[in-house]
Amino acid sequence: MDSFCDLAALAAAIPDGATVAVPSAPFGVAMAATRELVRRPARGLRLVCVPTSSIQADALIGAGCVAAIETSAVSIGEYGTGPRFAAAAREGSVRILDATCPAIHAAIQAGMKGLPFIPLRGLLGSDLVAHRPDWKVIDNPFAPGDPVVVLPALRPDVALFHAPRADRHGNVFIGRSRDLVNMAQAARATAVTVEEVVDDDLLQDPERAGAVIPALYVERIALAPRGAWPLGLPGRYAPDDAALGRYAQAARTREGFASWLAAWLAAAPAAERT
Amino acid sequence: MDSFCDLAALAAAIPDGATVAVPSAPFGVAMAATRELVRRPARGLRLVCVPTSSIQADALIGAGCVAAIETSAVSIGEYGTGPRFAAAAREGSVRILDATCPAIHAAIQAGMKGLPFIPLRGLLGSDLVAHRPDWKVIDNPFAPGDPVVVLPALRPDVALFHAPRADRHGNVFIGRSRDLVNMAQAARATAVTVEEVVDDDLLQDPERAGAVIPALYVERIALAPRGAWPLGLPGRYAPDDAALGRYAQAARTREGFASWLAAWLAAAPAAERT
Amino acid sequence: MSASKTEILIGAIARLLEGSRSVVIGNQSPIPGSAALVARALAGGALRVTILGSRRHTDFTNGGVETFDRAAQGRVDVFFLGGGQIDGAANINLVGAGEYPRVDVRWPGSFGSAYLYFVVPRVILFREEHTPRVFVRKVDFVSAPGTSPPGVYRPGGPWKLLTGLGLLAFDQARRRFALESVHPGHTVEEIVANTGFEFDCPARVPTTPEPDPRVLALIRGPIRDEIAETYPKFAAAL
Amino acid sequence: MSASKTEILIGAIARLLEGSRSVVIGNQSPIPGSAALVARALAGGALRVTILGSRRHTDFTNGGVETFDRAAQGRVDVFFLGGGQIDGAANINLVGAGEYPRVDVRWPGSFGSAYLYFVVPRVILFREEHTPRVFVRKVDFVSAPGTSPPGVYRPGGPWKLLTGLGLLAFDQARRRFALESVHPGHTVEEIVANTGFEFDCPARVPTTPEPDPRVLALIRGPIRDEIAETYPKFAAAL
Repeated sequence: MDSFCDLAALAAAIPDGATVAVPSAPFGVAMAATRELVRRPARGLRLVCVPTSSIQADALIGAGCVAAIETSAVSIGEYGTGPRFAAAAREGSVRILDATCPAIHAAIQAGMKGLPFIPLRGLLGSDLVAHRPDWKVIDNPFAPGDPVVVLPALRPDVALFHAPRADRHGNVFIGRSRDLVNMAQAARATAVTVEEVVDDDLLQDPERAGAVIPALYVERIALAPRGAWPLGLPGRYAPDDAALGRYAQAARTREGFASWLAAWLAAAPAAERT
Repeated sequence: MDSFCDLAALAAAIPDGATVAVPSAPFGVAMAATRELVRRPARGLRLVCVPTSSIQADALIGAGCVAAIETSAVSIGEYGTGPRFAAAAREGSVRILDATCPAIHAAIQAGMKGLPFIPLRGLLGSDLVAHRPDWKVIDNPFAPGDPVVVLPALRPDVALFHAPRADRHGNVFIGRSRDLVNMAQAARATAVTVEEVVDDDLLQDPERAGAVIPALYVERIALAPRGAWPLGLPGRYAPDDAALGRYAQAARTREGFASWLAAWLAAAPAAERT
Repeated sequence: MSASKTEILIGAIARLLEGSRSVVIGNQSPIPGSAALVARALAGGALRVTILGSRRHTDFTNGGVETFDRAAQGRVDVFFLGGGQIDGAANINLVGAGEYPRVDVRWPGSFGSAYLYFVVPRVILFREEHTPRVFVRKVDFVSAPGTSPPGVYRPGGPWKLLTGLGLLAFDQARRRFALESVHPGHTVEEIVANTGFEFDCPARVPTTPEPDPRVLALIRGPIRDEIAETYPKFAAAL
Repeated sequence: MSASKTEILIGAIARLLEGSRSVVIGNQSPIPGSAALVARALAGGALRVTILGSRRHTDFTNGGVETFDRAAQGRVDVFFLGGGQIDGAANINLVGAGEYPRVDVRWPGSFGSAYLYFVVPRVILFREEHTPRVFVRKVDFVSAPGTSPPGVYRPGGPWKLLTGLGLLAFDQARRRFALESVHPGHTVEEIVANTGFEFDCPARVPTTPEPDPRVLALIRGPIRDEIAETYPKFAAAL
């Protein structure tokens, strides 16, 4: 299948300025592919974190790849706020669209379903709404006097994530990480890195087919063993807390981040380290 | 677990007058449980077919169990319109809320997500809208002059379906039949019949857990081998076309249906026939 | 051996599918299903064919709702719809004949028509029975309208109408069908006589071409075997 | 051995969870997580505990979105929220201190707070650090408001506020906290001095009870082992 390529080609298929949807830390973050975006370097990306991000968004911001970010949080787990994200907020160097998790999920699902917009409970009275001119408050058409926030549908240019495996037809197994299904359907194109490529057809196994994204949605696949490192992949490997801690410490300063970045770009692929 | 019971008890947990969501023919119809509803006999049910039904809705209508039905179709596959459904339409004896498949899916997903309503493209100019006072047309809040149909969320009292297996904790494996996940979450309670009950914990297998409805959503489970007969269960058994043909033929008349019904109620459970 | 009536229909649909990237075939649709498999073979696999009800040719993994979501995303180029009644403005009725709701004849229901007719760019109306009771002046119930007023979001709609007698094209702007070809053995007069609505008719109407030998060989060979998985009785009769 | 500070907090939360049917514990929440496991043990398993980040205690199978869908369905009774700032009207700020968007100190973000604070019936605010910089007169940014005007759909909201110094209850109608108990070793005066907003204070404020021996035995035995799966460092320090 011609969707298979190497990591550099996968990153090259994500153009500068693209709106890129990425998943939360526990659900399969394509860190190896992110390194190739930084290496290029990509510029002007508009990240949509579904619904939060960790070192991925923080490192992309630090490396100057990001023009705008829509997210419900950027947090390096127990090490707190992403340092480069925090710096960008203070400096006003990146446009930050603060959101709340279910709003990003709902907007992605609206994109997936071709809905023009989607209503969501809650939110009213939050300053998030005041700072999101793209969100509106309307009267519930079924109950006048009942205000409801409506969100425009999100259709990112690219969904980028890491998954346990693909088959040679380009079908991708995602396990419990169902948000990835929504992202792949909502996005106009999907780029996936995988731990392994298997020979059997994932759609033909009734036990597993329900947890597969069909090849139709997947434009690019690259092999990347341990491709979520230093984050984890459910059922495969845990996050590398020590490496995340070192990142959080280094990234507190611009210089510390630069050193970390140089070492990251110079390092051999994660697979060869393990 | 106390959610396990026999078929009669499972049917007894679906009260007269309840709004009951049932899946389409290919996705796991609880026919053995439906027979117990008829045997009781249940009265005044408000069926929500997600998004169509076959012999299940037709037999329930013929047996006088149904007060209202929301559906996109009632069809005995290649044998055409459900005969008792067609008769009820002619006689006006059951309230029919004609819908279209994606509208029922969207309304169920709105119920699942706690949305007060959900907008849907299409529909405008269809007589379906004219005959559904519960559907409204509003102006897209993001694009004045762009009319959009909005549907109220559906939260059925009960979701009733048949699945390949449950574990002893009450988790239910549903394979590719993801609509069942939406139904179980949208409904206030869920009653499931299964082909088998297994000892291992379905949530602990990362290969399969993504296709499992957690026990939280499942109030009742009854064992019913070949419980979808004469319909099929994906990956397990095909529909019994001959039996469906006999039904479609018999149900053309009230008398023919009565004979079919008597034989159905008298028959041994499907498992013993095979 | 010359082409059968069914083979002519399969060949005609396969030609319509040329150049499309993805087609979804609904339930109870052996002729469109066979045609899609032919078109895929001719395109060297470049046409993605999804046949509902087939295990081998279904790549849906997100439930029945995925059909509609996928269409809304613009990932389905072609879909087939039918109707108990179809009128000259391409309105289709899958609900019943007579006055709704207590219709004289009730059909199964609108299925996904009221949505897919709006969002799939090329909807092919396919109904073999070409009689005045099907092709009526005005449908008794509009399951899905053939056209929409300006301002209504509608990237899709009716494109062709294939029947047992001929092939017609729908002109959205003029809200009218035009006859494109008549199947072998039939005449324009027969079509006019069996159609309850007016349509445009060029001075000279070509005959629907028979499938060429390569297509016939496909239908009678690999496609018959492939479609048998979903439609065994149909395949046996091919 | 008497209870540690952490054990007193776990015991206090476990008491609050008595009678609830389901609680979801967010990320980075070892104390609420331990308390939920204690409460479940005391309830003979009748409390459903979901700990995000745990494999053993997570029954979510529909992605991260299921947390919010489940809460919207009324299937989550209790949730814990915190905040970089919390004010006397129970508004919480998880975004940053200073003028938004170019705040002086940026925190991770609002996560699900702007939704869960509305739909979960009993939200427990939990913040160990009890200082005037956390408990402010008015938050700099409202991630989620403590109360809503009449007419706003809001089945849920703030219920209790537990800190390292004491336990307060929130009165929705009066939009005000009231002190319920002071943890052993602390005083009402200390709480007043460290709180930037006014709150009600009864004439006599009880001391937060220490966990009884059975609860202490649970914490130091099976719960420590269970929570270690998700929070190994925390469990080792218990």
